[in-house]
Amino acid sequence: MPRTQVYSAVTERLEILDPEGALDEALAPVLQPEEIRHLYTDMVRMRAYDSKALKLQRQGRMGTWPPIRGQEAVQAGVAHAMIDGDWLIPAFREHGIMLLRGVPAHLIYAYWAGDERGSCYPEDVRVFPVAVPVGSQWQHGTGVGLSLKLRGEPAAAVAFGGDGSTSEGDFHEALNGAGVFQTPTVFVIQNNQWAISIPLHRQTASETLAQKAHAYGIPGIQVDGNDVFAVIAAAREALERARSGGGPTLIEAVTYRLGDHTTADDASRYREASEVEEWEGRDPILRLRRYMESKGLWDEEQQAVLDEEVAAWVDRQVGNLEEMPPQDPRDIFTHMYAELPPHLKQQMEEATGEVSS
Amino acid sequence: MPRTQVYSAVTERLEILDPEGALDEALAPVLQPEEIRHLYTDMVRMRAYDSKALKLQRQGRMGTWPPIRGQEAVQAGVAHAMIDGDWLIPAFREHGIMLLRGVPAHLIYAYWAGDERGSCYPEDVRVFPVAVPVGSQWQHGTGVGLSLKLRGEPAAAVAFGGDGSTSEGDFHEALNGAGVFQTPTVFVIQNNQWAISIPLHRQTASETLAQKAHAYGIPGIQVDGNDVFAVIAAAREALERARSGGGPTLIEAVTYRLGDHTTADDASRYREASEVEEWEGRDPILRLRRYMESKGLWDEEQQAVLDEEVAAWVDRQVGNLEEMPPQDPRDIFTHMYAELPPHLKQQMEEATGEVSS
Amino acid sequence: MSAAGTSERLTIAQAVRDAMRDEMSRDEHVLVLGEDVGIDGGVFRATDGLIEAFGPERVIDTPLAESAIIGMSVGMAATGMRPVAEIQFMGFVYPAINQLLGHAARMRNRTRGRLSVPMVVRMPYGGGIHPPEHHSESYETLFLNSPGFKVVVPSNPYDAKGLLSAAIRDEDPVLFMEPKRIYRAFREEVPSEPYTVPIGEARVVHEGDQVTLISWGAMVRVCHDAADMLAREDISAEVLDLRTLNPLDRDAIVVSVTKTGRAVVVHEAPRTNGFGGEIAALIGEHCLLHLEAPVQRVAGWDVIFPLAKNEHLYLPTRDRIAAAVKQTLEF
Amino acid sequence: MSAAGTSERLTIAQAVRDAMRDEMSRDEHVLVLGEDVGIDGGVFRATDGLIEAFGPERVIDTPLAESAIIGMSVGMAATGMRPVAEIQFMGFVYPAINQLLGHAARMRNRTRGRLSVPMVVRMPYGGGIHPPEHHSESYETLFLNSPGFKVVVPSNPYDAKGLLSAAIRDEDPVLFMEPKRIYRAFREEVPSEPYTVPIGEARVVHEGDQVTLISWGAMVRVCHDAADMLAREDISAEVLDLRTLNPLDRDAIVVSVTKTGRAVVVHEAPRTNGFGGEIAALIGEHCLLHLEAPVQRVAGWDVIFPLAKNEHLYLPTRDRIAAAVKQTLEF
Ligand SMILES: Cc1ncc(C[n+]2csc(CCOP(=O)(O)OP(=O)(O)O)c2C)c(N)n1
Ligand SMILES: Cc1ncc(C[n+]2csc(CCOP(=O)(O)OP(=O)(O)O)c2C)c(N)n1
Ligand SMILES: [Mg+2]
Ligand SMILES: [Mg+2]
Repeated sequence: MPRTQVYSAVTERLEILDPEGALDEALAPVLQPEEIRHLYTDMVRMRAYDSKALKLQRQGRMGTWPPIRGQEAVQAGVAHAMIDGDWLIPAFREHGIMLLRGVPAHLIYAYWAGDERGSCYPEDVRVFPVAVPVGSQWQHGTGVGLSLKLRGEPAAAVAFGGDGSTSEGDFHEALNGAGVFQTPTVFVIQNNQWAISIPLHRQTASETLAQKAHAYGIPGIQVDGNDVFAVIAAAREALERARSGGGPTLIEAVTYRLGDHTTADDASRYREASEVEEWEGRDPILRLRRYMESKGLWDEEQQAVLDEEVAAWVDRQVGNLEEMPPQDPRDIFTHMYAELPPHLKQQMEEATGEVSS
Repeated sequence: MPRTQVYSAVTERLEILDPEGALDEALAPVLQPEEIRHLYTDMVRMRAYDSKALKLQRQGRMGTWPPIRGQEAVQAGVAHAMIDGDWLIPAFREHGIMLLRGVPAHLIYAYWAGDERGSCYPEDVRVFPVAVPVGSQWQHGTGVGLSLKLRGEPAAAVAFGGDGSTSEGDFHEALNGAGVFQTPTVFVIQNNQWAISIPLHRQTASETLAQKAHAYGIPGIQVDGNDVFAVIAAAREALERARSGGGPTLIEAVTYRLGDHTTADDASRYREASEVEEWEGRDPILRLRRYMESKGLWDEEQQAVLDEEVAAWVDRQVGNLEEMPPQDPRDIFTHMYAELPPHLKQQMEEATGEVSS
Repeated sequence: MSAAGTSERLTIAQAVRDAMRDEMSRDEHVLVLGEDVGIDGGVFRATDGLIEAFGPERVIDTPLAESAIIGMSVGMAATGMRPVAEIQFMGFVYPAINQLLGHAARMRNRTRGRLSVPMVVRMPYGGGIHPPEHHSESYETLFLNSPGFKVVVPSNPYDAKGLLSAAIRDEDPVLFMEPKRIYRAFREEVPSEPYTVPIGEARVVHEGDQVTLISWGAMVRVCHDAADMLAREDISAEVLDLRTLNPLDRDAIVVSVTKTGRAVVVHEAPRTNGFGGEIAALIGEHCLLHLEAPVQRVAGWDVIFPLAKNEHLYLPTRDRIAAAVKQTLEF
Repeated sequence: MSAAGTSERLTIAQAVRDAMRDEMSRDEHVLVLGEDVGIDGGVFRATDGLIEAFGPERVIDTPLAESAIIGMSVGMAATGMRPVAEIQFMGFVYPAINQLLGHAARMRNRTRGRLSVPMVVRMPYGGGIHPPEHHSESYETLFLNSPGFKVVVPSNPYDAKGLLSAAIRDEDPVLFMEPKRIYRAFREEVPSEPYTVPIGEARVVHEGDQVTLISWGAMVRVCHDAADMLAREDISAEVLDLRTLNPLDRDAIVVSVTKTGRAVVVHEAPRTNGFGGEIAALIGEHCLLHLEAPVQRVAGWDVIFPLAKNEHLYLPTRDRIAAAVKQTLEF
């Protein structure tokens, strides 16, 4: 046959909980009321934690901070589907899921306040440090996946990145490698519509980001990223496939960055207030609360208790941050190599000699 | 709807002339007998030119040479669809199409013999020099396309690369950029099944290379790369679309590298003789000749005349190569910048002083 | 270089923007591209207003891909355009190195002059603004041991405008490093009309005769402060602003050090194999018999640029420079 | 480092292969990955036989993507594996620079020791084999002004095996540069059993007292030839093989130059801002009063490495080195 079809591509989108809080029972993941309340609590906690960082920044007690407001459902949902052995490889806007994977909250604050100790997580926490070079972390996701596979660990690597990061060559190489080596890696794109001032349609001409999976012969799916149930369903499916030898998956979670890119950015320079309002209406936290209330799983009173508990928790984290002892100036030298080489020892003495004088 | 299709598309393969020389009249591009004989002549010339280089290499008169044997139809077909204003951006296995786009034959020999003057093409030849870093040239294809578009020239950029080059991040960034800026660029993959010792299925898990176009929202098509008519049909369609503002296209031309990777390689280390034989049976030149003979467009006699003419032409090219005057040792300094900076002038005197002594 | 006619008090960031505006008006082939250079005006506002003035075809917001920004620029520059590409921070130049050093720097020589790449690559560099990781680096040496790029680093608004205009008119690729730390630190009178400052010429910004402080970019002011402080102790330091690192104004260095007999090189990049080593080597080659003391290097330590809280431990300071000067005097 | 027991006459390429074989047998976490390292045995046969011995799970042919080779290795090394990655030619390391210097070199410091990257990156470097463009470069300075990588360069089979084993056992990322020009140039007795040569120690390979020739890798033999030639003219040159460029054995350099009072540094990379500049600067800092003449640098010119026909114009030769030595003697 002269003109034949050699490939046919279909990409699906999953939605379970609509903005009004109505649930598609058929597709809903199995979750106990306790779990649902827990998910909701996690998301409320993330938001309070994020808002506090912005306050600290305005007070000069925090460095540049990339807010996660609006992206809580993606992070809570994926975390919910992860197990102990899984590794998380974040980009830089994953504070929420990092918290849920065991990174002490005050360390994340410390990191963004400009203290490297903030990336020294406890031994048992399987989380990579923040990766600032956009897209570079995708490759680590493939490598960690291959590492788990070679060692026969029934666990997966979960790598995160933004819509903009899909334009970097590293995204391509990472997913292509994951396809070739069939690594247990789940690639989660937080498509929050913007890369600083660049909207998605200036980032790529493809209709969806999920369809990029077709280039690598791996499954890809788009989910409503403000719908925590859809995120959990997609993440569970992908993670179970990964852990059982089924290879990698690309998940595009469609969400929105409600805040500025970072505290150094002014989003009003490049986007319409109306667009932001529209997305405020799709708030992932509000949506879950509506659902819980409709099911009698939540009420004003519980909310009040939670708000208080969370506020206190956040204050404790700030307390922990401020109780961190000052860094030893030698730290910038002593962690460069397993053993301090002679020339660094000499430079360290020069440097710290000055400091103490 | 909860689980919806957000993307669906297909990838097609085009075949017009089958290995036995039978033509699909319905799809065949309009070509006069003279044009067909011309295409055939070009392909025969390429092969003779390539074989001669291998001989020269064995005689120590040529450096490392990447043979094109088996890939003549892709190069003759795409060249046939190009017009004067179009730019060609080759990788390193495009001697055939470079010849057809006007690069003097002895210069290509000179380049691979280790003489930079071999990349100094005549002013009116719109061909980029060989790009050795695999995949890097794809980006130039997008840039040249954008340059043509911004200046309003009704021309296209045609970038070539191999199957292996599709694994490099630059391939991804180039096609993504071409999609975003809708550049008049045609990306031609010479899928010759191998990247040195790596077979295509170890290079990517995608069933075809053409389907990678889905990641960029641009058209992609697979053609039988040993079928010069299919190549012409696909290239014409893509080039006309490009020149008329329709944006970029990805063409996967499925062919085979009948020779070693280069004269420094021994393909028998990593692939079966049987596979090579199988592909010898799909020889693009033989195929076209069968068709021409069946249509009475070609016979033994014409072949004899052509073989003689081509052999003489190739010898003239070797003659031209050997008549090139020796390089001026200063050349390695004088072309670094538009003007020779003081420190280089000093180094040049040091270096050439030595040489002349 | 005339400073006649009207002038305005501009910051370095504004001077950079004006140079692009002037050159885009002068030559329709000049275009600006990079991440967020359009409606956002660049994260440091260095392209502020350009898209309004010249439109999205000449002020191009690109996808988030540094190799593409440079690779596309190579394709454009080799076919008649004059791209001025921005890499948002020098710390993000790595993904583009293959296109920068593997192609842009080589095209003219590779084709024996048939194709050339008249392109400028602007990048904010250096420390002092307390940002996250990868936002404070000085990677000039990437371009100094590997030939093909001219490397220019202004230290003040006047030079910023004149050198950038010269870079955009240059027929070869130019790396234009912008000292982000002093983008807005001060204003200077800058001529309103277009002018150029020649590439390849250093400048003595402070006369002295006991020691030569050799530096560039943001460190020039720190050297200036050190010289002022030393002056109060009757130590006379000359401050040489290299302005261009390639081609290097060797004569200016040799003349000054031959006069003073002592030199201290100051830069932000780590000490080992930094450009300070090259300068010290050159001084050794050309001034050995005039040297009263070993050339001192005050540079970053051989460590990763620290996050905000430890930045002060890393960057050369007035006091470190002064101490080095005294070492050369006490040698 | 014992050379007891049996030994074989091996080339550098074979010694490299044996080191990988030994370390893979010793530690199941060691794996080899790169382009064509499997069934093809590497384009220089440096991984010949490994896939047959250890299988495709530990000898991994990767897709054609250098950033992926290193990026995946970072992910693997940080989670318990010990990847030995091959970059087919050093000229193709550019696409991997972001992963090498942006991540591998930084992970330990970034996480204050929580994660580390015990990985070796092997790459054939240097000229002399008349290949196409990008196949002859020496890019060591990419890793010398930017900290985090140890940089090792053997000049003979014994060191090649011992240094590579040491590199694979090292807890930090190591760049292992292999002098492709002498991969098969000669054979040497190499102990059959595993051994290590310590990283960070230079070695005097030829004693002398009038001038010190400082070099590494393929240039060591050229220095040796120069020393032999000079000896016939009664000029006594000491040849120092650095073997490791970071951490640098400064003491060995200072001791030798303090003795001889003269130094010539020899490397293949371009002269400007090459590692020779750093060495000259160090000598100036530590031996100024012992220096009888300026340190000479015999290096590549500040040009793109020429194609085959002009390679001889670029590479340092015995005669260029001898001429430089005489300049230091006649100063
Ligand atoms: C390689 C690289 N280039 C540029 C930057 C500067 N930068 C930081 S975040 C960002 C946008 C990222 O967009 P996206 O991937 O969508 O993530 P988001 O910020 O939306 O979470 C840019 C350009 C960087 N950090 N790394
Ligand atoms: C960036 C880079 N990495 C590695 C190489 C070495 N190399 C040259 S050609 C080649 C294989 C290319 O395969 P493909 O793209 O399929 O082209 P083909 O040789 O089949 O025409 C490799 C690995 C290179 N030239 N550039
Ligand atoms: Mg985004
Ligand atoms: Mg191929």
